[in-house]
Amino acid sequence: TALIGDESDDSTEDADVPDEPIEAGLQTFTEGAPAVLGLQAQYGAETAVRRINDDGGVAGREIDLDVVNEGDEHIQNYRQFVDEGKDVTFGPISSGGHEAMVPEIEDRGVVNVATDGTVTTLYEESFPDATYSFRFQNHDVMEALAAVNQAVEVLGADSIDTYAGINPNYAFGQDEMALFSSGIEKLTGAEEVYSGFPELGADDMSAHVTEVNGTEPDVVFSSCWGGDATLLLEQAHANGMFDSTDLLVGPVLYGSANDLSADLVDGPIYSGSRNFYWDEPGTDRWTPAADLVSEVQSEYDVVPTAHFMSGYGAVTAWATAAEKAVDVLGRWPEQDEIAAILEGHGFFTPAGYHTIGADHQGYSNAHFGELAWSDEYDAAILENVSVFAPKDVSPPPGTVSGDWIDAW
Amino acid sequence: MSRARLSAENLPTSVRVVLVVLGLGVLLAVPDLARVTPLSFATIHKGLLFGLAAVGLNLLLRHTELVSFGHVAFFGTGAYGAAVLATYYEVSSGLVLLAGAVLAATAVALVVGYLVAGHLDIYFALLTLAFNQVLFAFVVQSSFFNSTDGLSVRVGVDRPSLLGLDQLLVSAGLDPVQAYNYVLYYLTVAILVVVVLVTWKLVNSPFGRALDAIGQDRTRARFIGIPVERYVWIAFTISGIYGGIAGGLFALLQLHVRPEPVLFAFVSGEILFMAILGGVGTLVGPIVGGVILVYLLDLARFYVTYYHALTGIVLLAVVYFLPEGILGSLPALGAAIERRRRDPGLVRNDVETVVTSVRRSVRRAVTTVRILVFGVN
Amino acid sequence: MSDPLLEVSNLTATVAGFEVTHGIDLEVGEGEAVALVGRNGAGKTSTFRSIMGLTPIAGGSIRFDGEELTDLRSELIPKRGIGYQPEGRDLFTGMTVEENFRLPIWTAGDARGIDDEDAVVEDVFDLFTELENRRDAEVQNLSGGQGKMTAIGRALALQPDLLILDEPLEGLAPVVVENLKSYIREIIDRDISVLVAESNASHVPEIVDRMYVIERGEIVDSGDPDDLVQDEEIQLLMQGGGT
Amino acid sequence: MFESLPYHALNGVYYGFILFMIAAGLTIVFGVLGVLNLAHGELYAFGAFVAFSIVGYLTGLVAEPTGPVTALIFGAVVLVGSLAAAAVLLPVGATLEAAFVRPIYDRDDVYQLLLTYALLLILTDVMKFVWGAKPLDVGVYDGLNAIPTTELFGIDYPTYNVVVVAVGLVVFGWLVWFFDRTKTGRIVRATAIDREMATAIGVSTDRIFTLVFAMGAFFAGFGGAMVSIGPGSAYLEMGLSPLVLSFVVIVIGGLGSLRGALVGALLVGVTTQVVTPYYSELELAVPFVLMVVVLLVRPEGLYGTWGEIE
Amino acid sequence: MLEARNLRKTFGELRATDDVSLQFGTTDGEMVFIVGPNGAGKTTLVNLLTGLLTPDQGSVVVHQDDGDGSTVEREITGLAPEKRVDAGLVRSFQIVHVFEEMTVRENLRVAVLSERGETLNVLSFDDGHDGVERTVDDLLAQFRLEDVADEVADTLPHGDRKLLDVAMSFGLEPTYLLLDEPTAGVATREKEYVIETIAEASDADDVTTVTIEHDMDIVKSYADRLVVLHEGRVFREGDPSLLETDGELRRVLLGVDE
Ligand SMILES: Nc1ncnc2c1ncn2[C@@H]1O[C@H](COP(=O)(O)OP(=O)(O)OP(=O)(O)O)[C@@H](O)[C@H]1O
Ligand SMILES: Nc1ncnc2c1ncn2[C@@H]1O[C@H](COP(=O)(O)OP(=O)(O)OP(=O)(O)O)[C@@H](O)[C@H]1O
Ligand SMILES: [Mg+2]
Ligand SMILES: [Mg+2]
Repeated sequence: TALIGDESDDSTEDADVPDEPIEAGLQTFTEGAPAVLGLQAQYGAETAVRRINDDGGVAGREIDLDVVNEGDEHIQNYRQFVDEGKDVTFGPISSGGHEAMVPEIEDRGVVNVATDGTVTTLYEESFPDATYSFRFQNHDVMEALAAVNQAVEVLGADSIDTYAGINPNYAFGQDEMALFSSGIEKLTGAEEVYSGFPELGADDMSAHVTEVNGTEPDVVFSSCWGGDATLLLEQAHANGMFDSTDLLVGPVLYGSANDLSADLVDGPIYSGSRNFYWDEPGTDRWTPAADLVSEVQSEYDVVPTAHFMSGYGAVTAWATAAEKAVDVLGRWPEQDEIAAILEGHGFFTPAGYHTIGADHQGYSNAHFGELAWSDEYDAAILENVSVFAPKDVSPPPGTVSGDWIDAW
Repeated sequence: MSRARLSAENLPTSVRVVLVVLGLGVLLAVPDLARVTPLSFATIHKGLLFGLAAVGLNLLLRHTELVSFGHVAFFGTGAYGAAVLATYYEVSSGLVLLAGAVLAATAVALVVGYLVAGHLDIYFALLTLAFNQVLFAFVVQSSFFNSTDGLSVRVGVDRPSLLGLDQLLVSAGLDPVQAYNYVLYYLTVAILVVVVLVTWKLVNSPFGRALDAIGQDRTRARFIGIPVERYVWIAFTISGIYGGIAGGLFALLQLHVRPEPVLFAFVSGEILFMAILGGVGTLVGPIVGGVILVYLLDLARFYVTYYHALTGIVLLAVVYFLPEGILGSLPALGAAIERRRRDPGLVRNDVETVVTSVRRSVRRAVTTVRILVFGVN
Repeated sequence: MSDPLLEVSNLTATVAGFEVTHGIDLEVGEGEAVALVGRNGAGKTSTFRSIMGLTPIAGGSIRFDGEELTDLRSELIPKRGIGYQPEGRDLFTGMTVEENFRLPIWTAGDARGIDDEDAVVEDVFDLFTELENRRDAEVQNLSGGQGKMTAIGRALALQPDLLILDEPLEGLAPVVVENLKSYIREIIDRDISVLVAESNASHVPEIVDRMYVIERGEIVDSGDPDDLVQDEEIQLLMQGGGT
Repeated sequence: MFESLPYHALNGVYYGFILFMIAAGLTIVFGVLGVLNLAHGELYAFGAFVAFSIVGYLTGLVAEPTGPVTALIFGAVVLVGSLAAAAVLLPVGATLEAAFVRPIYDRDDVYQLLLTYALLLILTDVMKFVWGAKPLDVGVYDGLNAIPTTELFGIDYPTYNVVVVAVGLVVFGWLVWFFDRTKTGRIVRATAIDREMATAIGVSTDRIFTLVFAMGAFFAGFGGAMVSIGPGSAYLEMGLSPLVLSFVVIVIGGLGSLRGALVGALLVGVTTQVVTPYYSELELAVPFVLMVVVLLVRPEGLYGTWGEIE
Repeated sequence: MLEARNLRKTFGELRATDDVSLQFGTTDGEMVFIVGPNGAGKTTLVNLLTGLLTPDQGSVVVHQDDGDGSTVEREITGLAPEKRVDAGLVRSFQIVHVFEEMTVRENLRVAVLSERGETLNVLSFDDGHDGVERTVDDLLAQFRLEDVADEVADTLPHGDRKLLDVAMSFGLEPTYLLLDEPTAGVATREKEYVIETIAEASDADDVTTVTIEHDMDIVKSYADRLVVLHEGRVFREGDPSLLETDGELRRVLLGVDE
């Protein structure tokens, strides 16, 4: 309610709810290279908590949020949160970390809403019957397929004959590239001419850029993020990659919006912004977004990115579900009761309407647009933003992504 | 490289017996201690496992005087050994998983050990590091090992069984998660005790002495007829086996194995530091070092913003004030405290010593910078 | 005799917490050659290292050329004019024989007033002709005796006023021993003083004017070497049967 | 498929020189002080962060390059800024040596490892405190590439890379000259070999060690500055992988050999860059495989002189 | 019998060992002394014989009793040092090599344990072998090291370290013992003691000893046979009396012109 800037509804006022604040824990990357994403998630979660508390809390209970660096210790962090008596936990960013955590979450039974942690097969195959573990972020197929659609939209299916990829060399990057490949081949019949995987956090990608230059693909796909995204753009420009290709599509390039510069975004570069782009619908028409942007600007001096919404949305998903549960039960719910409500739960954020599917992952609109520069915000912006509905870019819950794409 | 002589062994037997009993008592009481204090049971458990690996590493470090920067390779191999059995072969017996872990680690240690045994000093250190990283790179790239996402150590969603003991506790009314963790913990303690005893026997045997000889002067060792490479190989393998046991248990504790926490070379460094922190010249020091360093690395972030620095400062303090590591310095520390109890005036001297040494190091630094910047002496 | 060049009084040195010399008194006059003779472990090396500031001094004083050395930073001691050949070889490996000779000139040459570096180096090679064709060999590849010569040569290159030699004859072939003996006699004539340690008394009378006998960290006797070496009690001591 | 090979090789040379600059500092500190400085990577990161502040400030004073002349001025300013950033590391290194490292030279080297690891952790947080937790970018890469070198050489290649190679060559030349030709350099080497005997011929070892550590810090910082004015940015954990790669480089080359460090760096750089585009999955493993192979064939590295005997 | 056949070793331009053929142990318990100027190639020869260096050319051969009275040749040129120890070939070092952090007793113990093939034993304690301890005690007594038996080797004075090095070699019960300047730096009395001990052992156990020595007095009184090396070659071989009679030898070795 307060979270989207609506007027509040006070039906939980006389429910039987304890006084003490809700103890919540968030693990995210608070420092180093991945902090580009992690801090946004932290800002998002903090903003949501601030707004909830200003509005009187969840059924009258304020939220106390502890933030900890996720590092490589995801299970350990979750355990510690549970040992400390947290009522709910959020995070992490890392997909592998999230995958490792799920069974632990199921064992411990304290609800965790992952901010990010996208692994395609996670809820599709590995844990189709999860109870306590959720993910606010969309099904990760979304962003790769949004990139496919965007490429087709920009160049037209007929003019895409070849494509290439430069993706970070770990599970996420490999999955994204595989999804993009099957999608683009399905839609355009294009042929892959090069696919390179620089190390995550690489200090040089020129080898891959050089290869791209040599093969002159029509489209280049890159799921590089954070410092990798910046590095890719810098070296792409320096080595004249945009003379050799017509289009670069990258689902998470915009995650580095605040770390790019005017000359880096120059060129046929399109980026996704997952389920949230702050200026879509435009801040001039949609006040919740306008309020949010100005709040984030004054509080953190950045423009919010999709990962901001990951943090914001994860907290909101849980808080609105808890509030709904109090509504229904007339008392503070148990973990399994909140979990039950979160399944199929729908709620609003300034990004619009979201649902958590029966498969425990989020479904919402995907955004994609052309990278541009804004002196006003001193950050990258997206222009000509396309919005893809969940049903166009994600398989319905219960369907395995590969099968779904094959059926296109 | 000169290693200090075994200071802990200068303790009178009675004191040592008391310490051993005390240590065992604390170990056995950890689950209860963790319940009544804010100490984290899981973290201590993890610390003990890394400590166990560090005991193995210390076998090389203390006796053959070889610094390994790649010890986590065996820890990781052990962990992955268990995970592969669980994921692909649906093995649900904890003991079989552990056996698989040991087997896998032994195989890798045999190969790596054979190739590194002839090398010395930093060459040895970096070769072990290199093998470690090659292994890491291999696992990260391999879809069989599910690359960076890692493998689960469960069959479906079920935890491995621990000889049915966990079930016994569950039927006695304990929560299954807790039951599993308790049984696993006491299994760890039992294994730890056995490993420590075995190590003790090993290092006090003629073979242990031969390893010392190799560590102190390889050339001489060769010329009194010790087949140096072969013995280093054997010691290396034994130390790898310890790592494998620890890794296997870690897999059972964590129930999910990912490459970074169990195979990345920096973790090797951490295992090395655990051994040094606890006391290279002692048998169980590495275990103490393991618990403390793991605790700092995992949990300091929950309490302070500058948690790296906190860990760093603790380590600095050990370097300067406990020159033989935590356990290694206990005898000296004990004697010093005893002296101070008799003569409290000494404490003031201590304070003065610390103050002057700090002042001196500041002065040194300032002078140095002054010389550097202004070129005056 | 005027003031001695080196005056060690009541010197007590500690190594690793143990007192290894107890109240050593010894003097070396200008242009005098003095030996410190004693069994293995008697404390010869420790005394020398104390003089060079390498072994901590627990008590006593060391005066050189009228100046107290005990408070001096150890790197200043060679600059005052003491050249030291340690017991082990302690050469600068990875560098050539010639570089080993030049190094002390670079570090202390100014303080010693050396202006013709090359001449000094050639002087040293003239003494140890065996080294001439190993001039550019890296010192770790030298034979035992060649290494010893290089170590002595390095001490000489400093053009010291006092040359401290710790068992210089060990491992040298007889012909080199003879050369070195005559060289020592020669430099004494040039008013350079020499202090040598020997665990073997046999060569001592030929080299030095005076000798001290050291036993268990204490000076037990001193005097004319010819007399002392004949002295039965001293012989007994040297052979380990004494006190 | 292989038509880009020359470019990859060229990239490898550039990457090799980056590695060399980082490894050079590590190898001289290790060679002389006998301390394997695990905090070396943090000093490198420190250089990158300082470069962000100093170069960022300096380039704020000159106009963005528009023509060849302004580009050259811009380039000169950036280089001077990087040098200044590295120079900040001199007192930092000297202070670390004098305050922390000096008291433990006589200790077992494992304690030196522990100490430098502690310094690594502390330095990380110092940087977090001063510059924040997030990556920073100097943002002069584009401007540097505006310098018209590519026209001179007639190939389409980022100017920055050419600058790095040139600077790397200068650094290498200077180091070789310093250690092989100058008296001070040879005194430093002598001190490295036998600290006690160096004292006994009049060397102030304290001063030499401080100098060398400061030098090591300088080159680490310079490496960091060079990287961050390039496409890289400054972030907290940036020092870790260069640290490990520096180890690899100096071991492949052979300890204590600067030539070895250069050859090792170029070998690692070129191999990595040539292999990566074709076999991405080997990128991480290449340097280590290379090292294993080299050491199994030549246990002392390519130019190593370390013997076990005597 | 231990035999060097046409051994050659070059270091760059330098021929440190140049076509050296020698036999040691032609008689039982023979004491051979190798003398020569510094840098003549003495240590290099011993290194070649014991496997610290491999020759560029030539071979090292031991003649072993095969039980029924006849001898068999066994070439050991490429054999690892520790295997040569098994074959009875033991050495000491010109620059002392002992186990620095062990006590004198422990040093000797390791040597004796190794000699008895016990070093792979993990079931007993290292000091749990009576026979070994007795041998160690004997060695301590023999080399007059009892007083420092429990001192750590690296705190020993130089001379005692030298003695320890030699004592360890004896602990290995060698057939051929190669000693590189065992008496250098040892004080007068101990010097004689060391050489006396070597002589006794060589007599009693028929150990063939090959000793590098610069002290001609010792050589004269103990040598059964003399080998003079000069510039890498065998310059003279024969009776120690050569030292008195051979003018050219005296010039090269002692620097006396007659
Ligand atoms: N690191 C050490 N720790 C303890 N004691 C030591 C140490 N170094 C030397 N000592 C002792 O100091 C005493 C004197 O030794 P020093 O080396 O001065 O004798 P020395 O007369 O030079 O003998 P040598 O003729 O064998 O060279 C010896 O008893 C020795 O045991
Ligand atoms: N590893 C090496 N590299 C190069 N030259 C070497 C090497 N080892 C020895 N030499 C040279 O070979 C020659 C013979 O050396 P060796 O050590 O055998 O002499 P030595 O007869 O034992 O002399 P000394 O009596 O001085 O010990 C010397 O000139 C020496 O410099
Ligand atoms: Mg001595
Ligand atoms: Mg020799």
